[in-house]
Amino acid sequence: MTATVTRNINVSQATAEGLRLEMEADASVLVIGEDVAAQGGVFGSTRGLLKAFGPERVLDTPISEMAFTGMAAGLAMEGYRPVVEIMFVDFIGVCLEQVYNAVAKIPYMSGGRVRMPVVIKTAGGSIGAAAQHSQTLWGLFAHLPGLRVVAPSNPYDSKGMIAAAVRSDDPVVFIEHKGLLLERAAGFSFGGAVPKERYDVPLDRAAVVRPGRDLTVATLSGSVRHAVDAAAAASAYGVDAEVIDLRSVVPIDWQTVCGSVARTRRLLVVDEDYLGFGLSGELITGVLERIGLGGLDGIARHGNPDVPVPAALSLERAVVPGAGSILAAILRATGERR
Amino acid sequence: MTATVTRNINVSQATAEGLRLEMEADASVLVIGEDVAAQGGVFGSTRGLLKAFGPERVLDTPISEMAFTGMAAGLAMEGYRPVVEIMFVDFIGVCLEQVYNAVAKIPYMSGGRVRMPVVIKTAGGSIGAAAQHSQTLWGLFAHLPGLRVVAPSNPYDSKGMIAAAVRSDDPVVFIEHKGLLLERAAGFSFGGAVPKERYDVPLDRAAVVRPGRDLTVATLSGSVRHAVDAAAAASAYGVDAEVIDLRSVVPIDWQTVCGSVARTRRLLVVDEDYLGFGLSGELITGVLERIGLGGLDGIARHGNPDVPVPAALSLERAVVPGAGSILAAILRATGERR
Amino acid sequence: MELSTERRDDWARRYRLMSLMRRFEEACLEGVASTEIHGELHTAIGQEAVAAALAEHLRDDDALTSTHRHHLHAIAKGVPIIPLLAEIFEKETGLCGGYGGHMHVFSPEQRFSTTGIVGASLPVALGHAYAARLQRRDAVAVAVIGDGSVNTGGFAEAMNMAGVLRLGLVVVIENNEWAISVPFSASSATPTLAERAPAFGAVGERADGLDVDEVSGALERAFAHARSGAGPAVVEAMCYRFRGHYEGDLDLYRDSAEKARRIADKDPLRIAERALSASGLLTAQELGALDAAAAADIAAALAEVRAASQPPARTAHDHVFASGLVPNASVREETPA
Amino acid sequence: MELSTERRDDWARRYRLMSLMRRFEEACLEGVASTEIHGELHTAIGQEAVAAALAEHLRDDDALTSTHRHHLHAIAKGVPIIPLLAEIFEKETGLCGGYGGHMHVFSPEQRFSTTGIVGASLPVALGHAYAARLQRRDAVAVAVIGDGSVNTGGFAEAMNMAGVLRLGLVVVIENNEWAISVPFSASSATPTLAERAPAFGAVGERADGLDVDEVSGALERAFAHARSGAGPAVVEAMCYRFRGHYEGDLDLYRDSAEKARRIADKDPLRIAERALSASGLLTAQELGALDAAAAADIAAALAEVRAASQPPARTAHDHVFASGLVPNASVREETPA
Ligand SMILES: Cc1ncc(C[n+]2csc(CCOP(=O)(O)OP(=O)(O)O)c2C)c(N)n1
Ligand SMILES: Cc1ncc(C[n+]2csc(CCOP(=O)(O)OP(=O)(O)O)c2C)c(N)n1
Ligand SMILES: [Mg+2]
Ligand SMILES: [Mg+2]
Repeated sequence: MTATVTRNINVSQATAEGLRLEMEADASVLVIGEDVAAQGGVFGSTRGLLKAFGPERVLDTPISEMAFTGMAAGLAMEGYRPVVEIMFVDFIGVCLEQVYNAVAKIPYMSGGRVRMPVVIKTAGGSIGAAAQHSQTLWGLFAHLPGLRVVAPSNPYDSKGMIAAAVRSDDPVVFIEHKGLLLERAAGFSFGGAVPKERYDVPLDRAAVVRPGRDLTVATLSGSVRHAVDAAAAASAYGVDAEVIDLRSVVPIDWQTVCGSVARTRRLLVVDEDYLGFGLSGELITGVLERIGLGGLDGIARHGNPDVPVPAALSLERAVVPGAGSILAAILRATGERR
Repeated sequence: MTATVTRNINVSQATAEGLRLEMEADASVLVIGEDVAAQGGVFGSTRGLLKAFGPERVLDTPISEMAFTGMAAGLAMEGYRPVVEIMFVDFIGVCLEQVYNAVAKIPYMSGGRVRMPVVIKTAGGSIGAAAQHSQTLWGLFAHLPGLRVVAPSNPYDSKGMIAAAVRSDDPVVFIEHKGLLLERAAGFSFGGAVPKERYDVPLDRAAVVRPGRDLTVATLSGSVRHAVDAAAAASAYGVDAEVIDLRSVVPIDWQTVCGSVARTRRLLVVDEDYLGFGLSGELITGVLERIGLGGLDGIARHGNPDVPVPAALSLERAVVPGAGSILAAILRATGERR
Repeated sequence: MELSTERRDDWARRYRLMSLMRRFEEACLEGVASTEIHGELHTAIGQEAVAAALAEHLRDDDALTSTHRHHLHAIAKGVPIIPLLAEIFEKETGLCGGYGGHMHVFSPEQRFSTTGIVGASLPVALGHAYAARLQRRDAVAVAVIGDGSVNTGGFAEAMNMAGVLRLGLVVVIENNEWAISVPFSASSATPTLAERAPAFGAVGERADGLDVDEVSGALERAFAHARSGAGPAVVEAMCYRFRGHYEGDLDLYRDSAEKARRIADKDPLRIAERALSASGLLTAQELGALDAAAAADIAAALAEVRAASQPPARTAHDHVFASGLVPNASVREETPA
Repeated sequence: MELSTERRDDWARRYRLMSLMRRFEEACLEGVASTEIHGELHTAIGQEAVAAALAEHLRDDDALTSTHRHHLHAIAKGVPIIPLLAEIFEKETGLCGGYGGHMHVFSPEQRFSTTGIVGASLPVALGHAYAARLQRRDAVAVAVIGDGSVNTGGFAEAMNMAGVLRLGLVVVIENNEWAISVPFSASSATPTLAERAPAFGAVGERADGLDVDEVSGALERAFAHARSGAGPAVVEAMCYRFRGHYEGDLDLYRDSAEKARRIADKDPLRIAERALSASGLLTAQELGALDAAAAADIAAALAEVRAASQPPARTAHDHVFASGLVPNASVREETPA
């Protein structure tokens, strides 16, 4: 990361800045969705774009996700690079069709003749908004071939990864975390310094956010800062945890993950998404496939235990990972060492 | 399984018979979908129901999956047990909303006050119908909490599992395999005898279809017969493979799987669905969580390598598991023993 | 608004209900201010006349499906107020035990449900309407939706199915001119929404949704049509969203002078109040008494709700499956305590 | 059909195109019979007049999105016949190298694409229409769909967006009276589909889709409307599906006597042929020569297609990502050879 002074911006502003710079550099970039123009996005991550680029390149739509997601496929065929905003990732069920049967598969179905440089930008994460407005669902997208799936954890990456997503010739599902979007850069112990200039963060490289020797905690998005806090707390118990920010779910940066696990010999996956049939199983299996059953002393996972996110905060806290529960998971996973 | 003479029916007839018996027994059971009435289903698995129960209980719909899937949620609230047919599982992207945000979550969101005894009946499997008509997608449903997900592999189970799905108070995604539906009972080396009477097959119990000592092959749906063939062929190489028909993806019958793996010490998951972020990672991880890293000598998985199903058969054969490729996977997985 | 004097008691009930609805929403605002309610609360302040009119036509055996902005519809349908408010406050004593929260309210007794997904409630209404058909009941299913919801695919699919099957579906569109920040004019291909009804074999009319009597009249015709077996009916009730889309919405996209003017001039409660005083049907004092009674009811409800607890953390895993299935029971220790 | 004699050459071209379309579909049937084509092939035999009329109005810079029953639309849009047929036969030389197959055909040069998902093509057309808007081109996007597709949410959403944005979208509904086994009357709330157009700010008209001249006239008006910037236009072309929904469909749900009668009496090719002979515009001999030329073209194409190979198995992993990304490259040995 460039050594820049920390600016007083929040994550959504970093994302908006990344989008603005890409739109300035490339006239084929468009932003389409509900409330992206006049409102600048309900979380502010498209703020200022309407003023800068006008209502044709920043298009407020009716509540018609199926129509405007398909529209993005058509625009891609015409050489555009549309960024489509699905306000909450939980709404994907009304338009998954266009995402997984069109955008994701057309490059393949066309035998490589058609590109789909489409960004599906959406927000996930549990912040007390109950079962239909709290999911992350990266595991769902990751299961479907043809989509890159990424989720940044900090301001620097948010700006750089949205830029890389826009420039990618592959479709990218870009999942912001609602719990991060309004957080100020200064509050981040990692990735808080956001250069004013245009830059990108490669979409396929994980980051070791905190080095450690005893255990590899692999996570992403809103859970990274909780994992860092938990790792700090774990040191009081004599456990030195390494925290990896995966950044990308598809593809997984196996080199970084396996490199770490080969050293620590223990892997804990922390995943705010549903645990079953998702990232945690894939990560554990993928590591084992690469370094062998004998390469590890322990595997563990911690995340939403396949429960719809409840409304009451007392219940939500019981199913969504936080620093405290991650600490507990770290201590469990390193149990025999304590 | 009851010892009955093998009748000359195919899998879709077995399913239709299961539905018919449940509809006879319970007037609250309805069948709703495209071409389910006059046509009896494009694969025939609702044939005869219109004649038996009339056009109100067997309802041909417009091509409006979002509407009629939501209709099932409303009917469930009124005390009905609707069976909704989504013709091909690949079409789920137009109505996943109602499946995962309504049917799957309403029991939880209502704090247990509302039941959703809905069956989402659909067909999957690669039989040369290309990227939008070939998926199985059980991994997608399984990732989303609140849904039972099952997929039968033979005539006996098809009849008994559709019956159990209809009787279940939980929503069930019932995925038929297009490659099986028109196969005659006589062609099955397991589950070919279908009693005329009403019975059900529990939705949460896997079956050991072929016992073996050297390796556990866990699979389901259309791949079971291929795995049985592959296991037979493997014996010529001195490999004695056990084949487990999972039947259910949610829940997994961990007892049966772990019991087998504890003996064989090797697990191969064969999955016609996309390999990534799905059943195979979950099964391998779940077994390790239960029997420990030391309980196994080898893990492996074989299935669609995260490629949209191509149209040309020459290509399809390269990405969809068949008896030959499963045999190869078995031999790879037991390599050191040969 | 012209008032007929025979209906003095009806008007008193009506006014009291509107007043209660306003107080209910204000109680929610109090919960937001005190952070007892979190998340994105949607109130329907300014839209009381539609819900109060609805209450006059809904039967117990009718069903009602609603949206994110549903509190008043729940009240109109007879959902008891204390559990309703308790659910919005996410209390153990809530209608759904605090699992659903303010956007997801289910009351099978009243055939009432909501969803947080725009356009997703109409298909569910179709199920209720079809159940009435199967049972040869003349009950209707009412779906209350916003102007923005009309542009979802779910709306069109459900309307067409109701049309072709001639189901008893009443669609009440609360056209408050906005879908979050997107004005009605920027999202609809037609100048009115009522005029889309014929495309689905439905009848449709637009009514002034600030005038409780006018909207009640339109609803009367719609309910009669739907109950008669003639198919779906649409009422587009014109109104205005007094507050931001949700509590916390800065609402910078609307002209604030116009907003202030409309709130001052076009408050459905004040409109009713003025008409009632002017006609002499109810005196200022009587109206004040009705207001006070409504306020007292809500104050009592709020106090009771506030005294209740949040559901205990250990119950977070309950109810995922009605059967009690817990798919990964044996590795549950992995989950946070 | 009344024919104007000035248009002799146009008519010859038109008839030849219809004849070629019929032969093309018959070549596909041959492929099914010989099992060279597998899966569920959908032909548009009986619907040639619509596609042939379309060809007269489509410009190179217009876009066309189609459905599972798209072969004739591809031909109308100028997609070259041999790669098109080769894709249907899933050959390496196919338009998409055999990856897409008969339901998924993409030809960026002609701005042509299809989908196997009913209702999913219209949203894509919207993107083409919006591109024309952004570039200030008067090109239109044409979406050809079936009568059954009109009941999907995607149809309504895309229509409304085209209406509110006044995009140049032409929707051609081939109303062949059936959606697999479900008759039009059982799926539509309205007696015609054209009458739904105003609900989306569109113009709409119904035309006899067996009469190439009539449907061409309706399309002319629709294209002119859409090109003028006035918004979307709908043409509902009435026709009849001669064959089962797909090859292999037993088609037991239709009355076979009626089907036979309609095929005998209402074949668009025969209707055109009769009108042309009767008017003396083209002699039976001339018509025969046009048929023969079309047949020869298709025979040559079929021979070439048959000679080509299926794509090699080792390429099955290509093209998943345009960037060349292979997410699990290092464990690829797990996949079948
Ligand atoms: C499918 C879907 N898309 C988007 C949203 C986000 N959203 C919630 S309410 C709303 C606006 C709804 O407008 P309208 O239907 O007019 O209802 P109002 O809020 O005005 O009552 C939007 C876009 C959602 N919940 N679901
Ligand atoms: C979303 C979706 N639902 C169902 C299907 C299955 N299906 C394929 S074609 C078809 C009928 C389409 O009817 P219509 O639109 O009239 O076109 P036609 O086949 O008559 O040309 C159906 C139901 C599908 N492909 N996609
Ligand atoms: Mg509104
Ligand atoms: Mg049709």
